[in-house]
Amino acid sequence: LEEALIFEIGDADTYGVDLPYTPTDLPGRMGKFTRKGEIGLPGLSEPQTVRHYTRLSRQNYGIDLGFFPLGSCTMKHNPRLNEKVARMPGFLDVHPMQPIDTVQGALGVIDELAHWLITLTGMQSVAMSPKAGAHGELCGILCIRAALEARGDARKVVLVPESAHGTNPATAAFAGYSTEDIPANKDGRVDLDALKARLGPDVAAVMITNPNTCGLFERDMKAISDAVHEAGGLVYCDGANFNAIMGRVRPGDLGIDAMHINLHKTFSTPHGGGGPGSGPVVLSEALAPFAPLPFVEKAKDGSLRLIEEENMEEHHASTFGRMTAFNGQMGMFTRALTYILSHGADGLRQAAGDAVLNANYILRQLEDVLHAPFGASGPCMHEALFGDAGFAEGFSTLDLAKGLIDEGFHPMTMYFPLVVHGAMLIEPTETESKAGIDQFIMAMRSLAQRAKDGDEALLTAPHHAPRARLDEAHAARKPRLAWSEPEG
Amino acid sequence: LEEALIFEIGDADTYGVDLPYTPTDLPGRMGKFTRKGEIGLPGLSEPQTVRHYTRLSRQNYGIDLGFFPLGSCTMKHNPRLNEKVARMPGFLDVHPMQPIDTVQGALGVIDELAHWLITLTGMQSVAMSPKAGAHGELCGILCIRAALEARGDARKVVLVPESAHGTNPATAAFAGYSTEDIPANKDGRVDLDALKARLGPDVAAVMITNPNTCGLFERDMKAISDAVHEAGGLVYCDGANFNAIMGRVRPGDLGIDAMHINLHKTFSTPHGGGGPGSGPVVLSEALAPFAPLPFVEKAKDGSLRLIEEENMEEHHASTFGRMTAFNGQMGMFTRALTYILSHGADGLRQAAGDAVLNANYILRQLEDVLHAPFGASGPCMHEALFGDAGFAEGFSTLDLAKGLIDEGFHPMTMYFPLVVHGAMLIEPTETESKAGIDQFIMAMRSLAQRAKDGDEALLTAPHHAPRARLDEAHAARKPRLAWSEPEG
Amino acid sequence: MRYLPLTDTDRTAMLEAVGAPSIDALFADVPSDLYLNGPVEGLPLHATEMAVEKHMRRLSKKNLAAADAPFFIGAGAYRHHVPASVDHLIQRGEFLTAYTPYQPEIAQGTLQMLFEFQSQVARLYGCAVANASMYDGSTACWEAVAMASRVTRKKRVVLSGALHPHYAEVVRTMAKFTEDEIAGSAPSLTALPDDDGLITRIDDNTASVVVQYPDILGRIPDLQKIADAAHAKGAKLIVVNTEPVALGALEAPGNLGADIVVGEGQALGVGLQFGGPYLGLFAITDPKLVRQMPGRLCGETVDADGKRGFVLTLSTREQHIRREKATSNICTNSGLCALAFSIHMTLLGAKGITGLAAENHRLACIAADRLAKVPGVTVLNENFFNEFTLMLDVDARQIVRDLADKGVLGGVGLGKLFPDIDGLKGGLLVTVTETASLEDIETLATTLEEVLP
Amino acid sequence: MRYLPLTDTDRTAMLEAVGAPSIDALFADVPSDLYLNGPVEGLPLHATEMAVEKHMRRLSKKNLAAADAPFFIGAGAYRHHVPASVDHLIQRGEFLTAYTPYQPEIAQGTLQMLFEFQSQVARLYGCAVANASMYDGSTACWEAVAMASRVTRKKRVVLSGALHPHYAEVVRTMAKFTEDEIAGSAPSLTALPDDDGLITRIDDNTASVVVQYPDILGRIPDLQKIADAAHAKGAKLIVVNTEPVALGALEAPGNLGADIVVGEGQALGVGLQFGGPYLGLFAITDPKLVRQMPGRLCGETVDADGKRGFVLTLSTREQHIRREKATSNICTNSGLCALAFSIHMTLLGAKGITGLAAENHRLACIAADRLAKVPGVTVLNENFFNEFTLMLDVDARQIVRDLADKGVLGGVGLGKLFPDIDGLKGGLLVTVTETASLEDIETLATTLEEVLP
Repeated sequence: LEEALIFEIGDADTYGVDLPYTPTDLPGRMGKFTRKGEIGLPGLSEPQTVRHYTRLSRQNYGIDLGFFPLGSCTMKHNPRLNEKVARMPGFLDVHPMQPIDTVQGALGVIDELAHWLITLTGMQSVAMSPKAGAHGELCGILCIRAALEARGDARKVVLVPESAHGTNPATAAFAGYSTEDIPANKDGRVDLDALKARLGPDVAAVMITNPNTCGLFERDMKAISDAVHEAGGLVYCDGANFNAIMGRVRPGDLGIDAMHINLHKTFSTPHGGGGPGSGPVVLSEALAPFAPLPFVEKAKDGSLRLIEEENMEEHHASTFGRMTAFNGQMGMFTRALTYILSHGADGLRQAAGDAVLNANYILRQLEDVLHAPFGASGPCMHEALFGDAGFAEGFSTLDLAKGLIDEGFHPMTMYFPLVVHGAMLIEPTETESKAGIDQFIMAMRSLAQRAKDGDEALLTAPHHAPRARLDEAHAARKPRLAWSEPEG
Repeated sequence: LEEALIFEIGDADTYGVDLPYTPTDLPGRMGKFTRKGEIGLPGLSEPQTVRHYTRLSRQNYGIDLGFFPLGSCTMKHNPRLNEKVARMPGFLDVHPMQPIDTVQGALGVIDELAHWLITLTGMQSVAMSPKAGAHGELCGILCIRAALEARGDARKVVLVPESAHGTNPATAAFAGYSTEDIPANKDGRVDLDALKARLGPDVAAVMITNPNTCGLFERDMKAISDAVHEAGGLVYCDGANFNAIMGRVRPGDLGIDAMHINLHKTFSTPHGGGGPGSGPVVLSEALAPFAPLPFVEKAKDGSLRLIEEENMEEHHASTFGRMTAFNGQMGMFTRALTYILSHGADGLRQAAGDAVLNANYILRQLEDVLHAPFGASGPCMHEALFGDAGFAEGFSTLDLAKGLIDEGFHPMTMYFPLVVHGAMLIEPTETESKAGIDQFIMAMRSLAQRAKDGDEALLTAPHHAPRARLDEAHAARKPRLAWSEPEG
Repeated sequence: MRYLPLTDTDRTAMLEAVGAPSIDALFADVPSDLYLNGPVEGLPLHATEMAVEKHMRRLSKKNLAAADAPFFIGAGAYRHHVPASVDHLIQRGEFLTAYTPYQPEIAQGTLQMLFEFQSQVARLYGCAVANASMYDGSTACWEAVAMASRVTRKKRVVLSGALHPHYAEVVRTMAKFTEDEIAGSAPSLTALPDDDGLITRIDDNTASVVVQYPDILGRIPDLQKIADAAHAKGAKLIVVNTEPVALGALEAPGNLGADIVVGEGQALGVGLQFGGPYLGLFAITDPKLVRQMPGRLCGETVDADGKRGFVLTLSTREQHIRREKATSNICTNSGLCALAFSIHMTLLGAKGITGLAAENHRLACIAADRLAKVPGVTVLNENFFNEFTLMLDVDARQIVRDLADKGVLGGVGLGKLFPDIDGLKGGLLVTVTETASLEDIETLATTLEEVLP
Repeated sequence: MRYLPLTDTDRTAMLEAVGAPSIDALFADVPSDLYLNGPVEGLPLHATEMAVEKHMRRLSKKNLAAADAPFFIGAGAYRHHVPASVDHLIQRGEFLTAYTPYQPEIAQGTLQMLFEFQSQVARLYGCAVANASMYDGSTACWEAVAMASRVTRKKRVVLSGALHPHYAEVVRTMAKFTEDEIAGSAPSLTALPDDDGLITRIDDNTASVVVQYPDILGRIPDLQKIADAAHAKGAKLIVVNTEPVALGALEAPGNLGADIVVGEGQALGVGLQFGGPYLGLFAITDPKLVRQMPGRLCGETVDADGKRGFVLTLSTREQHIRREKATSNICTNSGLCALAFSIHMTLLGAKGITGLAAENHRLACIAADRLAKVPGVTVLNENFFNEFTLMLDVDARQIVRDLADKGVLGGVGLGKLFPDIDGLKGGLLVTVTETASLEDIETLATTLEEVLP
């Protein structure tokens, strides 16, 4: 299972691309700036390249191999039609600056997807360009800041629940806000009274995740929104968990002003080992005018235009600026639209329902062997949350998670949300079959028992993975971040 | 690593294809013949399907994973450009019976590939329709029989060297010939004198493999051809080993009358776990008129025509018939042509040279530890042949081969050719890098030593494969060839 | 060269180890007057990937892809929508670049798939055992004929006149060499197949009767009746199916008395590909005859640790063991096509194949009714699945060309299939699958109206 | 629904186990007046794969694909031939459908690839450390500005006028919120970049100087000179590269005094995709500043058995640990694009990237010479790599549209990039990569001659 590095197997003479031209006399149009030394990049022939990456891939786990119960990450099946569509030459081989008449289909994809996102969420408009969820959050918060500034309102505080994703406070801080925690009640939900008590003229916004990171729907969401609005603030919703409620309730009806949508979670664009993401942000009427450039607009003749600095008109003047060089994650838009059209309004609604049913099934089948802190709070949404209470001395959530690898599953999300000790956040999504979930439940029951019994073998799991536990402290102590020739 | 059968995980209610129409009332245009009972086919949703086959694939070894030194099978790299080209809609989505004006590009591929095959082999024409190597052999032998019959010559014997592929005698027998062995000399080559002595008015043809299955070039090939021709017979060459000599010598110059070409060996179309193959047969002037339908011909106006029963003209009247419903393995033609154009005449020649160099390198690096029966016969061609002489009592070629699996390699061809005891036939092809071959040599040296030393662990190898040795006798004793519900 | 990993440095080092001065020297056994000292003349040199791709794209654009026209061609090769996941999965390197699974320890992926494939084909066909696939339907058909002659030790083969003429031609070609006697006939232009006429041709010397189901004119023969007649004479009934989707709606041949069922599997998973590679299906109802079957067979067994596993089995029938005594000279199956078929079938399941068949039949009925309204057009068939024959007053081949000139791929003229039989010239075989839209059907009808004289 | 494995039978059984009467009942926490009792209105229902594919194909055909026209557009996104093996490999399910590698024991594929990627980028850029990629070049550029301000504890940012205006706009937008002070300018229409003008704008308060290399007009600035000036004032030099292929021919920025090198990696492996997803590259020359870098980093370590392995490291910089104190709010890289870039770079190697750069430059020189002969056209640049500016007497935006009407994608009018600067309207930025043939260049020249007034 070992695979050497390209720097160890490749060399400067080998290559996997034929070129029509061999540089003998790089001519002088580059002035004095031509490269002098060796570039130091190893090459491989095509057969070696295919083998290297094929072998490497086999050291990875992916949804294609099995269950990926990663709470808050919505690891669902990535339909292969999406991949096929994204590779149609009319989508793959189009430049972002082509004349607008030659890209009406691309703008059509953006326009059609925007229509779906707006309609599903019950919002006014959507900013399509953000590159990922956190970028979308930033976009939303910048819209909020721009809107507040436009009315001359210099509020400085953003309220964030304790259970929020780390990106929430990071984003607020970046946008120049200080953040304060909102406490939770015993239920695992925002404490409405505490929130109301904190609201005031200094509060720019609250950032809420709904369904929240404990896997629960914020029952008081509408009341929260109303209270925030009444206090002159705006409501940001982290849309990471939209998969649980799509087609079941519209965030716009809950009073939300901005919410990013992770196309790579809810709408099945592949995670790809860490990206690319795509984070369009739906916006309420209050925020719509402040959305960043570029965006797609329908002209009177029915053709689609891309509004940029070049052709902005008066009604675009409130835009807060530009977040990225080009038009957003087009390749993800084609995939997400394909997914959406495949499911339709009925299929999306059913997917949300199945995802929630799967999570509740897991919650109820495991709560007798694992501590479920909010098990009594009623049905969960798309994820089931457990804690490590009852594990034997010295046994942790990490051990159980690594044990799961040996059972053929990807570990769940660990130690998040922070409000639960040794949290295990399990999100099955609608992708899993009942038989697959039953297998997972069996594995979890066995592991929970081993953690309670103090089975030592668990402490060194995984035993059947390409690697044993990796020494992360060693990596950080004296970071080795690029290959260099071994010494001596 | 276990993966259940689709019959165990699927059911009649699950499916992975949405249909616009649910059959409620299958109408009467099918008369009384509509299906009555359950069809008994299990379905899976798309996510389950992707997982099932992805997991299954991981129990396979392929060239993409490592060295595949399977002598006589020419397991070389399958370029990904070939796969891309084969999927262009103009090739993938074209019906074999479309009007001829709408398939000029498809006929162009056949015509262009035919030109290359004819030119590389120095022959007169090529029959493109055979579906695989053995089918091509059959085509060649049927051409020979048709040619002999056309001259009223009822010869009944085909001579085949002892070292021939099993398909050779099977093919000759099918075509109504009896076969006789040609002896080999100590060199591992055909005994020219013995052959000459056997020639006579009853000999229809000789079938020779060149380079032969001992990995040696038949030095006397031209003399053999001349002798056969003089005796009124024809010469069939098994082209399985053409990879060794392409661009280095033309079979037509060696007096050969018919030779099939395995596009899936020499020209890199993927083996796909056992096919599809593709076996065009190049033909000499003597045999060209007898080639089977259909074939591509250039009309006077430069357009291409497909000659079939419908539009045969007088000069096509000698055809021996039709071997397959349609136009041959078009999908393989596009891949092979892509491969050929990529290499060009220089690249093919270099590929043959590299393949031969690699084989000789292996031969010389192993002949001190493994018995090389023809090591003294001079350079080998594209494959190195060894025997099991010197292994400890009870240790066989099979054991060494299975041990190779544990070293990360596919086993070599075993027990073929039959003329060498415990034969191991190793064909590296041009695909392997020197570093890869050096690793293989190290593994082979270690295994040879273990087989000589009688290392018991070898007898139960492989130990690191998805399965231990499988019980083939058990499978044959009471064959279980289809799934059925477990009893009880 | 991008596919050749050896560098010149490597070559020099290896030549030194081998003790040869040059690569050319390794070819010393080739007579020097025949050895080529440079690239073969008259052929181009190596090319970049971009250049080759451009060249091949230019060729591909000279073809009219079926997706770019209203499309109604069948006659043995069928256009169905293939789910994107099928093509994704068959391109997994471990499937694509694997060899025949002779080393079962590292080939369980291919082997288990083949076992599943065999099981799927057996159920679809209503048979006990299916093999691991053959070249295509036409060669499978010949192999069935040969097997029936082996089993019955008789030599006379009765072919239905409505057997695909290319299949019949393959059988005739092969029979010339095996000296089987082929009793063929021309198809009769009747609304139902002439089953009785076929039955009268069966005699005591008959080894097999070959019937296509549905037949080349789209009609559905009464298999049970033919089977009974054949069996009464000691003959085997061979049923040929070229459209597996039909068996989602029609009774399985194995349930109607067929002894051997063969067919073309291309319709599921494989695509049109201008005729190949396709996928021969081969199954039998009597498991006792398995040792007489041609082609590879995959069977279940256990490994040394007792785990279930699969291997190629009964290979003593095959040529690499039996040499000239083999049941067939076939030594390749159509593995990758079998994989595509099997994945598509798994995605469909019982519900999907039934629904797909229903949708095909529904659209074909709509098309037949609509086309029957075109002046000068009669629908021949009383029964059909997704393919039927129109009778025109003119040579349908010219009509097909005229339709193509107007961008419609309208079917196959029977004159193309049966060039020797003048009476069939007016027949136009029209195929309607789920890929045809109602607009496509309307376009065919109106364009047909335009081009008919 | 083909993507949903639960059958109604499953749902019933699971609801029973959960103790809920229906799926709707699980949503009891949603206020009932807001809960939707059926599919969202005004949206279509689920569709077959075939129908969706047809719909999307129809949309795709409304675009003019670059392959179908002589193509000369660049300006921050470059069309290069991507080897087929790149796309094959990134579609391996284990890469495509993996999550961020937080479980390194089962993510060594992604992690080793990222380590290799980081190493490749560092070498291409002449830097010590590169991160595991960012969203795209423009956001990487802003992150570099923010990092320089963090490191220098200064707030003034000097932007070269010839920085891609979209990049400059992103920086300006972000700086509004961070209160960095942006000192921009308009580009000067000179044959060489106005390096001296830039240098005069650097003062002691300057945190960073941002220079594009080659610049938006295709010219090549003298980095070393600017670096020396910046360093003399305690400022960091940020070099932006939008065309990594250029670095196969040009000296690496890290070797010319750059402190931070950022860029767009799209040109290798990724394709045009109408603007995204792309791939931000980020590297630094001083490894001591690594803890101030944004984005994910992959580092080497060992596992419990002592085997080499890779992990994400130094994540204490990141938001999921540091929350509001993180170096950036970024929590996604562009993993799959990084993989594509890395595979393409591996296929190229030193020889390939050099040769590819040489071929681009050769064709660009030919094009510049040919276009200079078109009446009314002057070539602005004294130096360039594969992109240069033509000066016309009319608004180049209209010329671009006229060219497109004649099927030629001829470049980008500077008026589109710099709408506020009238003096730049006549500029036409033309990009020539290896995908342009000599015929394409000739077509551009003759069509340009036709459409020029």
